This record gives sequence, structure tokens and C-alpha cells, in this order.
Amino acid sequence: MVTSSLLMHILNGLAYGMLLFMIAAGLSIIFGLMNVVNLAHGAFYLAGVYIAYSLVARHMGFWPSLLVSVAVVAILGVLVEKWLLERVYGRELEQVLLTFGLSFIFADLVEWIWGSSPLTLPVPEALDVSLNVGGMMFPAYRIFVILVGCLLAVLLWYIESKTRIGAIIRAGVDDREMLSALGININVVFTCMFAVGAALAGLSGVLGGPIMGMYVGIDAEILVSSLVIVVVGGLGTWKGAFIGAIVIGVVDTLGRVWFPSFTMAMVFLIMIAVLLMKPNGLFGRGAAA
Amino acid sequence: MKKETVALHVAFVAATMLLPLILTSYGLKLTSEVLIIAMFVMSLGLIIGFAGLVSLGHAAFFGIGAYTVALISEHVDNTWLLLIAAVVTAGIVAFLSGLMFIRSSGAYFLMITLAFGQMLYAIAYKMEGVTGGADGKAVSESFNLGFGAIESRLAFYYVAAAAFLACYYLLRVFLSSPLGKGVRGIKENESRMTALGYNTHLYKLTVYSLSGMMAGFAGALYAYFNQYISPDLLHWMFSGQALIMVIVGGVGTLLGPAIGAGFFVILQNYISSYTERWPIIMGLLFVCLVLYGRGGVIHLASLVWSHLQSKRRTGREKSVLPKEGSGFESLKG
Amino acid sequence: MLKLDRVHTYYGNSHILQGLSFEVPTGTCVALLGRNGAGKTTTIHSIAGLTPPRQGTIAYRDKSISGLPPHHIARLGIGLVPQGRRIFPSLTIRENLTVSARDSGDTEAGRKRWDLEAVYDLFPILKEREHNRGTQLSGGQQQMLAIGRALMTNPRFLLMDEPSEGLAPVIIEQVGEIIDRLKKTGLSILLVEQNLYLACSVADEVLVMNKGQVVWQGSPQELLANQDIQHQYLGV
Amino acid sequence: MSLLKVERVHKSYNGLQVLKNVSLDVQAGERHVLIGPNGAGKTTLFHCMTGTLPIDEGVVTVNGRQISGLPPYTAVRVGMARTFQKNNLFDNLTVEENLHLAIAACKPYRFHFFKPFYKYTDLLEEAEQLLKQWDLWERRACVVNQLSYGEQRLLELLLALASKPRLLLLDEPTSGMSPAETAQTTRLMQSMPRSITLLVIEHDMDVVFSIADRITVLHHGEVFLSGAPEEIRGDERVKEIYFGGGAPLYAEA
Amino acid sequence: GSQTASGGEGEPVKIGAILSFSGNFAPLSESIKEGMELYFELHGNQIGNRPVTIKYEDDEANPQVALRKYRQLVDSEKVDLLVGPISSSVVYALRDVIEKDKIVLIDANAAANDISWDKKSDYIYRVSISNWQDGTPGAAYIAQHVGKRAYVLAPDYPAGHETIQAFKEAFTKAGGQVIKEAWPKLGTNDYATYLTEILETKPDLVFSFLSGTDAIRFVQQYEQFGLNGRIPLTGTQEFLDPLVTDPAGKAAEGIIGATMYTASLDNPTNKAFVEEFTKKYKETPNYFNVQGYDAAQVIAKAIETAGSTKSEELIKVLKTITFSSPRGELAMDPNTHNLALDMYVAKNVWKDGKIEQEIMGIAAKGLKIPETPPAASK
Ligand SMILES: Nc1ncnc2c1ncn2[C@@H]1O[C@H](COP(=O)(O)OP(=O)(O)OP(=O)(O)O)[C@@H](O)[C@H]1O
Ligand SMILES: Nc1ncnc2c1ncn2[C@@H]1O[C@H](COP(=O)(O)OP(=O)(O)OP(=O)(O)O)[C@@H](O)[C@H]1O
Ligand SMILES: [Mg+2]
Ligand SMILES: [Mg+2]
Repeated sequence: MVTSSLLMHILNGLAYGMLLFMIAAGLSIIFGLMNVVNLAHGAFYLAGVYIAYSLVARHMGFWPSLLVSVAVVAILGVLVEKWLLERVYGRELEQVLLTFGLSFIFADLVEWIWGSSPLTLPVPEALDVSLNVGGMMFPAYRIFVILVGCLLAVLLWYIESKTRIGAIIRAGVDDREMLSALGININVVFTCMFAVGAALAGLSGVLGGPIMGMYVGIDAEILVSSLVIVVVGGLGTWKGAFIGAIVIGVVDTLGRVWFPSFTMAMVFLIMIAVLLMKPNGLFGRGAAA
Repeated sequence: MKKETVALHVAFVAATMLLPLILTSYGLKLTSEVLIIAMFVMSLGLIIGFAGLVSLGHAAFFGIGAYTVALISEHVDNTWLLLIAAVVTAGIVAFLSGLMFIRSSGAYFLMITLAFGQMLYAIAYKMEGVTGGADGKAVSESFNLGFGAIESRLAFYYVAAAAFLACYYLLRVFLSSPLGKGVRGIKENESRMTALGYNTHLYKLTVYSLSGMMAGFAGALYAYFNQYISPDLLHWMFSGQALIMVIVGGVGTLLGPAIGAGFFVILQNYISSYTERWPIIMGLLFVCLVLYGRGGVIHLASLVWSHLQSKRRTGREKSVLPKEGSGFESLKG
Repeated sequence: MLKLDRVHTYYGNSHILQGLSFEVPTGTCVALLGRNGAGKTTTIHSIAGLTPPRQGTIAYRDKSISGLPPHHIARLGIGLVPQGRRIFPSLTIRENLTVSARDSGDTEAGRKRWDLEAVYDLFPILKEREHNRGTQLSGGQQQMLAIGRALMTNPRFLLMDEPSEGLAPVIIEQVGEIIDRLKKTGLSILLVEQNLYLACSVADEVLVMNKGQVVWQGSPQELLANQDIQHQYLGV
Repeated sequence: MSLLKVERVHKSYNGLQVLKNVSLDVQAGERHVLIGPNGAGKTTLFHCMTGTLPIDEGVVTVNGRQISGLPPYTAVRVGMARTFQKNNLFDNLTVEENLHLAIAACKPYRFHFFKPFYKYTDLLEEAEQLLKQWDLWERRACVVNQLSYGEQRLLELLLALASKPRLLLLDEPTSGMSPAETAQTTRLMQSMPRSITLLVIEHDMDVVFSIADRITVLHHGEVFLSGAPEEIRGDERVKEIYFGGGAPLYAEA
Repeated sequence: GSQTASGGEGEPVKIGAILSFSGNFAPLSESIKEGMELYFELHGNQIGNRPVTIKYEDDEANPQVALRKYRQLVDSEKVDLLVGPISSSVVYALRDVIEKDKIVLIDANAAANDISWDKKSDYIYRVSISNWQDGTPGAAYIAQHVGKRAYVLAPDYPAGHETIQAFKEAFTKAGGQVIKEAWPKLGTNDYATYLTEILETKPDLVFSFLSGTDAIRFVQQYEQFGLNGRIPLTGTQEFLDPLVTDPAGKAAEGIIGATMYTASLDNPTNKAFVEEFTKKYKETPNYFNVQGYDAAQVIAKAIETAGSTKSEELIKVLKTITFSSPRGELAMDPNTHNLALDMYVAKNVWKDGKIEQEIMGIAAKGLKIPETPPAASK
């Protein structure tokens, strides 16, 4: 293969990886950090993109729609956490059922309101151009997504290492009671972080929409790929989700070129390989002793 | 065993056997299917509720059982042989995959089993020449245990019911045996089990293989029942559904998952034929179940039960929640 | 400083604290002794809000705190060294100390402000290992961490549940000294101890509990002299 | 004859050397106590002996059989049992169920899967006996996480006793126990038949000196001193690093 | 059905519809439902003098669920006949039980070739298109007018393979050459790799069979990567249908292919159909609507002609049924139980802020699927 096209494939892989990372970032907080098995992650994505769609269709403009829709999803997150999830912390299987039920409800509501036909969220006008990269065209919007992915990585890194929030959440997962006895209002912290996670899912919906499309059913795809990324990267670290997404993006992309007959199972092959070599994912913290 | 317990068991078996009296022909068919799926879900409930191995790839074993029957029945027509082949194949695959995966735990185990299931799915999907690929494969072999082919719905119902009861009682015995208790201990605290001198790996592997075998058995019956198989039987969506059924029924109980299977299949079937908005209704049901029933039909029943009990006993303060796993299981030894 | 008045606490149906009343005056250390299962930890948890009492009142600085959420109570200046250490396993030692660190609202003269440096001074081993996970410490080291963690919240009132458990004799001595020092800075302490001698050497008053009630109350000297009580309720 | 032999064991936790060239000989029937400052490596040594943690270098033999390098459950097979410093129980099972698991671990029928548990009467009887002996009989149906801390410590000890070991490793058995339970535990250790060998980590000097035949002091991962109780008690260096010199907090037994 | 001794005056005709209302196939199912309902509404919800009831069931595109729903419809609801599934695997799953129960299925979408060949059943009649008919007709036109060297792309599943196989055969016969085949997995969401490959291989044209969201994403990404306008994109009728072109928007401009239906077809039935449809649903009909409409029409006509809902009577009629569809005058091919279709060459054009299909000529008249698999395709 010509080097330039190899480079191009790697660029594609990176862009795809960053798209995946963007999509998985919210889950890496809710699942990775807060230990909540959130099967409604895809539903938040769905909510984000569909709300934005309606606003854009009412000529609100892409960016304002983005803000509003992310805010709405965040509020949705708060409600879900306060009313429902708060009662099942630490009980994973009940979380599974609860969030599974929620994802059913959300997806069907979306279908009810917006219909089942696929829709598209247009690429914001300013970014709707193709750039010439080494003789090949590359959509500017993807470069934008890469940047957003990087920003998110920085945000997560910041939360993790520069604020106490990351530590508070991990401590809260370890021993809620003890932490509250030390004077921390753990409920508020959890609610806020859940909202942030949900908002990120909504954001990735709005930003991913123009590439991934929007239809009922994408929520399940989003959920699975996010789970794969968070787990391959290792639970509880932003680094894991970031590197995991890039690894999957690049290997999956190159796999389509080199092993076209394995495309169907590529992601899962990667996951098995990684987890057999590193049972706690690439960067996961070992099980607490 | 106490007298009441014995009576309960007799009633349980009798009810299963007499059910056809009140069922329509379609009801009979649906119930047979539910019983087969219940067996599968029970096998998943075994590893989730008692060994703490939450798998999202259990359909793989169900599918293996079904495919074994479908593929081998082209050459062999002895039902016994086919059933044994299905169980053994599923067991071997479970054992080998367990060897590799069982050291993972929690979400990692969940995802690696999902991946494993998806690989098998991809294989069944892609190997068109052998498996029929995405379009599936018809199974034309009839079920014959040596007393003539079982064609009628009623007869097949009894096959399914007998198989279900056999599996249920087998697991009951297993769980109350030293080996079964050991498995539960591992779920509670593996490191202590090791320190006490248990080879925990071996225990987990045993129960995982047993569960795989049972899933394979259910799958084999399913191939006979449906006369058609397709890769969907291996897909993670099916595993996921089974997982939901386990939780819906009640984790940590034996009968719970089976009840969950019935609850899920029958309800979804009927709700979805009355309204297109069935997912909302199912979703709401699940949410309510978590909020009011600790996530399981059987737990809900036990809550109601203990509530009634504590009402009768005056002067008692709020009742304590039953501990996970020891919920309402009137059939418990 | 802290006053319990006929406190009743239950776990589900089991009635554990059965009308417990006592008082901890400002700047003193009161020791709570009793056999296993007497209800000492439950007392501590009732004060901290982890198992709110169903009846009776707990007043802290003349204000009732019963029924408040634990984090609220803690923010009033009540620190907790729990039984069994309860170190956060997924946090490093440093994070364990800083996660709940805060300044006490008031800056009374002479009160020592506890910060990382001060705690590290007290237990140098923690500094050495600050980037290790909390659970990668030995048992005794974890106990030091638990004490440090409570101090980092700069409490005015400290609940200590068997702080000497698992500590080497030298360190127990040191804990005794720390308690003395804390008292001098105006802190009040409720100390649950199994180590009779440590309790008696630092406490101003000793309470003996049995079956959820205070069955004996007096000065440490009195207790050490009273073989009967020691035998009957402590099994010495 | 030495029952337990630890030879030149080294152990480090990713880079941090915790045990350096530790050798230890425990004679059959001996009551051997391990003391040392916090963080000296006592618990780690237990982990290494039972195989809970792999050792970097060195050999551990029990009764001439090498057990280092083997999985931890083999330690029980050669008659070793241990307790944990931090309670390590089946929190959601009842006291009785905890004991049943512990007793069954060493029964030949632990792999049986066709006969209900409750038909193994010998097992039930053993459990009953232990529970009665330790005043836990009334608490037998209590779920472990509803026990007080001290009661849990006691159960921790019972789980180790349940397997009828020849070599019992106890990691601070009396910590968290009230004086009464401590005394009871001490009495138990004193009254154990000499067919059981004891290796105990303990910080309570009353207990240490009332049971020890021999004491080994560990310091910074090395054997600092090993000898008869009187020797250790009198040693100035041990006083400095461990006992402390100040006010005599401890009444000497 | 055979089990009911039906035929009584005034007794309702019960139709069971097994479609996929949840999942990716939902829009197709909704469209078929719309078409059927429109037809019956226009005909007084009656067949002959008998009222019509339709029972819809959601098979979730899963053959196992479909079998369960099938049993419910046939055993419990006792429907007279069935309207058939979206997905090919479902039609295969139903095929044997249908033979056994002798109940008529009008296949309104599932396109698997084999249902007309080895798996042909006396009880199954297709009013939609087969994969073979979808892949073949555009090939000659493309070879002559667009280019000879083609890069083909289709999802890696049976329909993809069948369609591309048909295209390849016809294309090579017309003098074209497939220089590269790509088989992304079904549900691929990022086509960048393939687009890069296309830029690299520099074919004369790209021919693709993709449906639903896959098609929309591909078309949009094709444009985003700057290929639109540089390398002509051609494909099957999926690319020329509002279900894809509406959401894909301007990116779909210029795509060429052969289709059996566009709303602009000039025949009286279609004119009336489009008018009524737009009146009722306020949108342009797509070809799934037509499949639904025709399924209803075929059922009505068959029952009226046979004067009964007995399967054995119905199949006599169905074998040679003719009817006027919005697609033109159509006739069932008795040898394949599949329609002979007129196929049109069409192109997506951008008109008044919307993609429309412009018909450029006739690709094939009365195109029938061959009676046996062409030698190369098995
Ligand atoms: N998992 C671990 N990872 C890293 N270091 C560890 C780990 N566990 C223990 N350590 C360190 O190893 C040293 C020895 O620990 P160990 O638990 O053996 O001490 P100990 O002698 O039992 O002390 P104590 O009397 O306080 O229980 C300590 O400095 C401790 O910090
Ligand atoms: N979560 C719980 N649920 C039910 N009962 C409990 C629970 N926690 C403790 N108990 C019971 O309450 C009683 C008092 O326990 P508590 O922990 O207060 O004792 P303690 O005096 O601290 O004992 P120790 O010295 O052993 O720590 C005990 O009988 C115990 O079994
Ligand atoms: Mg206590
Ligand atoms: Mg230790």
C-alpha cells in the first residue's frame, strides 16, 4: 500500500476513534467512574440528537440548538438520577434492569414523537467543507470532531487530576456512608456527575449526528460501542477510554482494509485479545484488594 | 423436608402436568416455548445468581445446542444421540471458554462473554455453506425418543415440561449440595474461599460448564420445537434478553429466572400485539419492578408476602427487607 | 458539647440502643467501654447520623442534630475515625486524606489547623507512601491514615471508634499523646476503646455500656479500682 | 522437628521491598508469636506462606513439602489455616453458613453434587459444637454484616479453627475484641493441644507473653530478633522500636 | 386459510401482517402498512361484501419472534392469509410452516431469490422485487452511459451478495468490469475506509446496494469526502427512494440507477395513487408504500376472483394474477411466483430544495427472475 494512503487510513482511524471517544466519554464517567451500569447511555444520545434536530428544523441554528439540547439532556439526567438511580446505587443488576427499561421508554418515545424514518442532522454550515489532505479530501467536520474529542479528553483529565470530584466519586463508590460521615454531600455530587455524563452523551449525539445519522436503533449501537471502549480501556480512567477508542478506531479501520472478511467481528476480536492479555483493560485499575 | 414443602412440590409438578387442560392449542405451543426458554434462562440465572458470573454471551451455548442438532441431524437421526451431542458440545465450548474467561470478573467478564458470543454469531452468519448463514436453516428431524415420533403439540408440551422439571430439580439438588454451596460461597467472597482451601477456579469452571450444558440442552430442544434455527439464537441481544429475564424474575433464586422468562415472553408477546407502543409499557414495567420489587417478580412476591405477614403480627415495626437470594422461594429446601 | 438524651436506635426490628443518655463536656475526652456487641459503634453511628435514632435527642452545642444527614452533621465539626478503618481502596493515601479535607469554620486562637503537612509530620510513613493506594498499607498504617483523615476535616468534636486497633504499642502510646494534645487544643473526644489502659490514661470520664445502656459511669481511677465492674461488664 | 520452614523469602510490591531474606523455623507444637512495628511485613509474610501472594524468592515448606509457588488452597491441604487481619467473611451469609463452608472445605465430600448439604450430619454437628463453645449459638442465624465488629473478629477465628488445622496462622486474632473475648481467645490458644502448631501475629503484649514459646521480631522486612519471651522482653532495641519506652501502659501478666 | 371453513357472506376477511415495527426496518414496515391501509380505505374496507380486518404483528426482524407471532396469528387469531415479512431470514423461517399449514403468504418485501427458486412454495407470492431483479436492470445502462470500470460495494449479508452477484453478471455481459468489491458489515457507520479506497482505485463509477440508514450514511459521507461529482455514484433502487433521499438531502444528487417505481411515473393508476396518498399522508409515496398497496390489491383481487378465502382456491388465482399497480400493469409469473416488472432508469435531481427522481428511460420491460439460479450465482 502506498504510504500516503496508509496515512490516510490512519487518519480515518483516528477520526473514527475520536468520534467513538466522544460518544463514550459520558459513559466513561457514569460507568467507569461512578460504577453505574447505564444502559440508557444510547437513549441520552438519542434524546440529544433528536431535540437538536427539532430545534434546527425550527431554524434555531446549529450551535444554539446544541446548547439547548445538551441542557435539556442534562436536566433529564438529573431527573433520572434523583428519581430513580439514587435508589439503586451499588446494586448493579437492578441498575441494568432500570436503565434497560428507561432505554426502552426513551427510544419508543422518540419513535412516537419523531417517527421511525431515519432523519439527518445537517453538518453546521461553517464546517460543511472538505479539506485537501495530501491530495485527498477530508471533511472539515471530522477535524472538528477530533478537536472536540481532544477537548473532552482534557476535560476528563482535569476532572480526574485537578479537582477533588474524581476522588470524591471513587470514594463514594467505595463507601458512600463513610464519605458522607466525613462531611461530603455525596448525593449532590453524584447527581451532578450523572448529569454531566448524560449531557456528554447528548452532546455526542448532536455532534455525532451528522456523521452517524439519527434513527431509533442507533441507541443500541452507541451503547455497545461505548461499553466496548470503556471496558477495553479499563474502567475508571479517562486515559483508558481515550486510548481504547483510538485503538479500536484505528484497528477497526485498518482491519477493513487488510482483513475485509473479519469486519463483522473485528471489534470483538480486539476486545477479546485485550482482555485476555490485560484482564482489567488497557489502563484499568486492578480490582480493589 | 417438611410436609408442606413436599406438598408444594407435588402441587408444582401436578400443576405443570395439568396445565394443558386449560390451554388452547396456541397456548400449548407458547407454553412449550416458554418452558424451553425458561430452562435456558434458569441456566443463566444459575451462574449469575449463585456464582456471580454475569454473562452477556450465554445465548452462545443455547445457539450451539440448536446448531448441533440442526447440523448433525442431517447425518444422524437418533434424538438421544443428537441431544447428547448438543449438551456435550455446549459443555465443551463452555469449559474451554470458561478456562480463558473466568479469571475476568464483573464488567470485564460481561464484555468478554459478549465478544465471544458475537464471534460465534459471526461464524454462524458467515459460514453460509455449513450453517445456512444469515438466512438460517430448517430443521426437519422430528423428535423421537424411541416411542415414536412426537408430533402433536400436547406430546411436545410434555417433553418440554418434563425437561424443565428435570432441569429444575437437578439444579435444586446441585445447589443444596456441598459443591453448590461452595459455588455460592465463591460469589460471596472468593478470596476467603481460597483461603479456606477451595479451588475456586475449578468450582467456577464446573458451574459455568454445567450452565453451558443446560443452555445447550435447551437450545437443542428449541431446534426441535421451532424446526428452524438462525444466527439470532447466538446474538448478544438474545443473551441480553435472557439477562433481563433473570433479573425480572429475581436474581439469586432458582425459580425466579424461569418465572422471569415466562413473564417476559408472554407479556411482550401480548402487549406487542395490542399496541405498537409496547416498548414503553415494558419499559415502565421494568422500572416499576426495580422501584417496588427490588428488581424481581419473585422478590416482589416475597415483599408482599412478608408485608402481609407483618401486618398480621401486630406491634412489629417496619419489616426488614429479605436478604438477596433467600427471597420467596416456597420450593426451597 | 454533646448531649445524648434517652436515645433509642434500631436496626430494622432489633432495638439496639435502649435509652442511652450521657454528655461530653467541651474539651474533655469521654471513653466508652463495653463488651463486643454492647452498642458502642451504634452509639457513634447514631451521633454521626449513619443510623439515626428513632427516639430521643442528640444535641451538639445545644442544637439538636438528630435526623440531620451525615454530611451535615460532619460539617458542624464532628469528625469520625470509624471502626475497621474504612479506608477508600481506590484512592491513594494522599487522596484519602484530601478527599474530605476542609478548614473548620472558626479560627479560634490556639487551635491547631490540620493540613497534609501536619498529618504527615504525625505519621511520616504516610508521606513516604502517599502515592500508594490506601489499601496497600499495613493494617496499622491504615489506622494511622484513618486518624489522619478525620483530623484533616479539622473537627471540634472527634468520634474515635477503637483507634488503637492493630497498632503497635509504641504507636498506641503516640495515639494517647495525640489525644492529650487534641484535648489541649479544645477538641472534645468520644473514645470507644477495648484497650482499657489506653482509655483510662487519656479519658476524663469513663462510661461502661451493656446491651445498649450505660451501666456505669465514673472516673478512670474509679474504674481501675472497681474490679467488680471490670469483671462484670468488661470481662477482665 | 520443624513443621514450618521459611527460607530466605524475598517479597516486593512493585518495587517496594517488603520482605528481605526472611527465614523462620516453627517447630511442631510450638506457639510462635510474630511481632514488629506496623508495616514491618508480618501480614505480608503470612500472605507469602499461604500462597495468597506469590513470593519473589525463597522457599516455604510445611512438613517437608514445598508449598511456595502453589495455589493458596493447597496450603489448606497440608493442614494450614489462617485468619485475616482485616475481616474477610461471607458478609451476606449467616454465621452458621459461614462455618459450614469452612468445615466442608476439608471434607472429602466437598465436590459432591448429588446429596443435599443438610444430610451431612457430621458437618452440622461440628458447626454446632464450635458455635456453642464460642457463645455464638444464639447468633447462628444472624447475617454476618449485622454482627458487631468484635463478633465478626471472633467468627474470623472460628473459620480458621473449623478446618481442624495442624498449623494455625492467626493475624492479630484479638484486635477489636473486648477484654473478655480477648481473654477467652487467649485461653483457647493456651489450651489448644500441642498437636496444633500456632503462629500468631499480635500487638497485645498481654496476649503475646501469655502464650508465646518463642517470639520473632520483624523489622523493616527483616528478622530483627528471635528468641524466648524473656529475651525479647528485656531487649532494649526491641523496646525502642516496638514496645516504646514511656509510661507502662501494659500491665504485665 | 385452510383451517377455517370461511367464505360466509359478511364474515370478515382476517389478514395477518408480520412486519418489523421495531428496529431498523420500522420505516419500511410503516410504509407497507400505510400502503395497505390506503388501498382498503379507498375500497370501503371491504373485499367483496366482506369487511377486512388486519392484525399487525411486530417480528422485531427476528425469525424466532416471527415464528411465535405466526403461530399466534394462525392458531389463535385464525387469520385467512398473511402479508409477509420485511426480512429474508423471516421469510425463510416461515416458509416450512406455511407449507405445512397451507396458508397463503403475500410477500410484500423480503427479496431473497431462493423463495422464487429452490424454496419456492405454492403458498408464497411476492409482490415486491427479488434481489436478482434489483441488481440486474441498471447494469447495461451504466456500462453504456456511465463507465466500464466499477467499484462495487454492498453490505456483507445475503441480500447484498445476491444483488451484487446479479449486477456483476449483467454488467460484465454488457462489457463492464468490476475492479474491486467491498463488503462492509451491515450497519457500518463509518465508510471513510472505503471512500479512501475508492479515491485510490480511481474507478469510472461506484455501484452500490445499501439500504436504510447504511444508505443514508454512505451517500452523505460520499459527499463529505468530496467524491460526489468526481466519481459517479450508481446503485439499486434503494438510492432512488424518498426513504433514503429525503434524509440524505442534496448529497444524493446525481445518483443513477434502475428502479421499479418513482412517484413521477406516468400512468393513470399511479396518478390516482399519488394523489390519494399525498392527500392522506401528506408526503410523496415511496416504493414500500406501493408494495403495501399492491399487496392489499392482490389479496382483494384474489379473494374476489376465487370467491373464497380457502388457500387452495386462492393459489389457483394468485399464480396468474394480473393487476394495475402504480408501477404499471403487472402480472405474476406462475413459474417463480414473482412479478414481471418494468424497470426504469432514473436519476436523483435537486428540485425546489428536495431530491426528486427523474426518469431517463426504460431499463427493462417485464423483467422476470429466471426460473432457476443462473449458473454462476450458486
Ligand atoms: N498491596 C500492597 N502494595 C504495596 N505495598 C504494600 C501492600 N500491602 C502492604 N504493603 C506495604 O508493605 C509493608 C508491610 O505490610 P504488612 O501488611 O505486611 O505489615 P504488618 O507487619 O502486617 O503491619 P501491621 O502490624 O500494621 O499490620 C508496609 O509498609 C505496607 O505499606
Ligand atoms: N447492620 C446491622 N443490622 C442489624 N444488627 C446490627 C447491625 N449492626 C450491628 N448490629 C447489632 O447491634 C448490636 C450492637 O452492635 P455494635 O456494632 O454497636 O457493637 P459494639 O459495641 O460496637 O461492638 P464491638 O466491640 O464488637 O465493635 C450487636 O448485637 C450487633 O449484632
Ligand atoms: Mg464496635
Ligand atoms: Mg498486619
